[in-house]
Amino acid sequence: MLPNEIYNNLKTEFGDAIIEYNDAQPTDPFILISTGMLFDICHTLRDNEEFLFDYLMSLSGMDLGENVGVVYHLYSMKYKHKLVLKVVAPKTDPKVPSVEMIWRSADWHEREAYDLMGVIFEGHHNMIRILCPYDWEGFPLRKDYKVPEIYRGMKVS
Amino acid sequence: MSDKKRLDLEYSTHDSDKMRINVGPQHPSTHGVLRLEVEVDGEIVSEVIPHMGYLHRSFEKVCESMTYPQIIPYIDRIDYISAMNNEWPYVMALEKMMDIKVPEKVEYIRVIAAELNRIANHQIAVATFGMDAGAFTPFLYFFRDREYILWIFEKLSGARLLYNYFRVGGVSGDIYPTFKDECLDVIKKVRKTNAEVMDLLIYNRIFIQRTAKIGILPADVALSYACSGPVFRGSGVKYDLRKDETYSIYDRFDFDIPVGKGEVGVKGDCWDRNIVRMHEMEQSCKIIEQALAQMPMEGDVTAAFPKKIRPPKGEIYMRAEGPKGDLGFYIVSNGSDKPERVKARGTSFVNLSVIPEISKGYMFADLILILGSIDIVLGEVDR
Amino acid sequence: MLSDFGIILLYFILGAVFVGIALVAAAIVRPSHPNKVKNSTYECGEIPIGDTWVRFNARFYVIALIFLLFDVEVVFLLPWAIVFKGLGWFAFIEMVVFVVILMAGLAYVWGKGDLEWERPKPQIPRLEDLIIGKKKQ
Amino acid sequence: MGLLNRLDDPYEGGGILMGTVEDLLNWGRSKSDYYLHFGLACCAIEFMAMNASHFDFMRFGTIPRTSPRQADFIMITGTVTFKMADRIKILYEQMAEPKYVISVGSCSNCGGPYFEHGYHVLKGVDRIIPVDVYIPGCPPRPEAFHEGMIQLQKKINEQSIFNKRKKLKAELKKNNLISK
Repeated sequence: MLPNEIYNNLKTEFGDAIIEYNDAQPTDPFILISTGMLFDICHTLRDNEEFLFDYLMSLSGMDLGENVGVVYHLYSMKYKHKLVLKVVAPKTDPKVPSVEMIWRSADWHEREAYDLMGVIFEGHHNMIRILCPYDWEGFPLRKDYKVPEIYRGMKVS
Repeated sequence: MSDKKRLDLEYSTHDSDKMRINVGPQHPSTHGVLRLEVEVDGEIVSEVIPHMGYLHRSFEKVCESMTYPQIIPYIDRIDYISAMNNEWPYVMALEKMMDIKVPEKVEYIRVIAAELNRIANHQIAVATFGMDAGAFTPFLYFFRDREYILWIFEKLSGARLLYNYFRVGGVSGDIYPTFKDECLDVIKKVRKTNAEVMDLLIYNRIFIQRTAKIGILPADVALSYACSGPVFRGSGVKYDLRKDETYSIYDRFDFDIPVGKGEVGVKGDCWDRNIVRMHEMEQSCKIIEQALAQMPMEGDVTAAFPKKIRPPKGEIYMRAEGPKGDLGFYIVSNGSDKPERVKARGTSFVNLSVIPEISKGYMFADLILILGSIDIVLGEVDR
Repeated sequence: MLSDFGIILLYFILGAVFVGIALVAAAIVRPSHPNKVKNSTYECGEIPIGDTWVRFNARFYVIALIFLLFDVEVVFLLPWAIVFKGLGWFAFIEMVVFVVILMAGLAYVWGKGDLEWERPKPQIPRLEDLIIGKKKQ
Repeated sequence: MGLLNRLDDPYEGGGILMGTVEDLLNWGRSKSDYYLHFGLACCAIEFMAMNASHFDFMRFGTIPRTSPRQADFIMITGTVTFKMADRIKILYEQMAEPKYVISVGSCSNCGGPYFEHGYHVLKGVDRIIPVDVYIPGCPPRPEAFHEGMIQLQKKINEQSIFNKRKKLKAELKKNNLISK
């Protein structure tokens, strides 16, 4: 099932929660959705008979200048088709609903996105850092991140 | 909050007859620097909390200030046991973005190199798994055979472990004249050792009693945790990117996908994951033989090198079947020669997230075996 | 001349002297730079948190008691075994009675189930309790 | 009996060895020191390949020990990150004297490929623990491990027990009266 057909189905079902569909050529076609209905959209994507996206390949945080994005790469075992979802949240309050109860693989990916990019996933049962030490300040992968001078007495750079 | 504060908070709440053991960063059987915080009731594991990040080498931050070809050595260091298989999805992604058609001979060299690297990786996986169960001889047998493969790679690319051999549009060096019969010779040796280890370790009564029926991972839980590779196929699911999403020239070879069938224990236990790796080695040998037979000998491997590597503005997600599972790269390019973002989806990072679920209720010694059967590499977990 | 017990005392003293020399010489010669971190318990590289005084499971205590019981029995058997040839039938029957009484004790403990060691009870993960269920169409 | 009358014949010495107590001690310590069994990153795989039968690191009399209490030297094989740095410091402190450190690979020598942009990588393990031997390479070949081990043995052989002798030896070496 091609991404634009999925887009039309979702558009009919969720209306304006689906913001836009972009398939400029070299990029994989992706669907931009708003953060409000993210949980329900993902729930239908997983359980609806035409989609059956039961395999969340990867979830990555993005730094888009003044706001923060999260990209979901979905894959369906049965129909062998793929989908890319994007969600954008302002950097002032980077809150995105967590989908760890839909695909368990999102659990650690969301913690990593929080750890490196600073995206806070509401509803996540254990929202702490996963890669950096627990008392590391700042979110390293942001473009405006300044590397600290000293960390626990050791010179960093 | 700091490590200590977090633990004190938890420590005060848990009932006190359970002991909290720390299988810490420095431990012979954590396959690297992984810390498992294990809550043990007597000798039965009741809860496992993995702590990672001890080898977080800021790969994604490094990639943002390196040009595209400079990133390839860093990609070798993600999963440093199977470097050839790491480079392949990255290079394929860039070739797809800049739609470069790679000559036939390069495709065959890439398949052979990747399959040889898959054998080397499975040799280490089964060797360390045997060592976790206490068998030291297979470790020595497998490492002796791995040396033969490393010598081939050394002649091919100049390095033993981290090759930097794949390039965008080809490979860095052509094959040396005696490449073909050296590969065939290695395959003969690998098959002989595999047969030996089959009855020395795999069908050994003690090993079966130690590894069967522990660490049972049902197929639907593995699917929800997005596991892949031998961990997923051990639970009986026939999912392999070389067949489901055939990239490069894998459709020209006939090989089958070994799947865990619960031969000695339950389907999806540690023994199944291990036997899948052993059979996969045999399949890789078959692929290499067919690839060597069909390989065109003439053709310049550096024919399709682009003048300058500047992929158009856009993003792409490409994945390939590595020995541990599907390793994917999400590359966002802004038209310049440096990527805006490269995210590596590490298979070990995803496969490891299953540990807290599948190690509840087993003896403490079995936990070490369950960790060994998942076959993780910490460079890929922490990136 | 020294009585038999004198020889045993001599052995005892010689043993103590040899062990003493070895330990004291080592203590004098070896380098020793104790510091706080070196004296802390080795915890795979982590900082040990919490005290080690943990309430152990009761079954270890029961096993220790049973072991002590049969260890003492063996201590009684040893001297008897050396001289029982000279003592004739009476000593033999007495010792058999002694062993039978202890066997009864073992049977009681076995019956009561104190020797049962814990079996692993694997909890295989089920998907239902990990993620939310199917969406109603 | 004239045990010593063949003293001038170099090969007929009658099996008598002369030497100072230090030589005996250093010979014992350098030929059989145990290392702490723990690997960080890619160098750990070369470390395993070197431990296996082909390169056989045990020819130097080394045995992998899992606890720092029984280890004589520690091999830092791989990238030292900040989260791992405190742990390595604790492990080094918990080792018994006399202890040595071999830093393997350019990651632990100076930060290696992660020197410029690795925010989480410690730029060289010698910032937290004193290092005796550096082995260059990324990852170094197993033969380089052997070379590093030989350097460590050479260093142990020159050690002396009492400070007076240390000063004397250093002085002789300064105006190179004895070999380096």
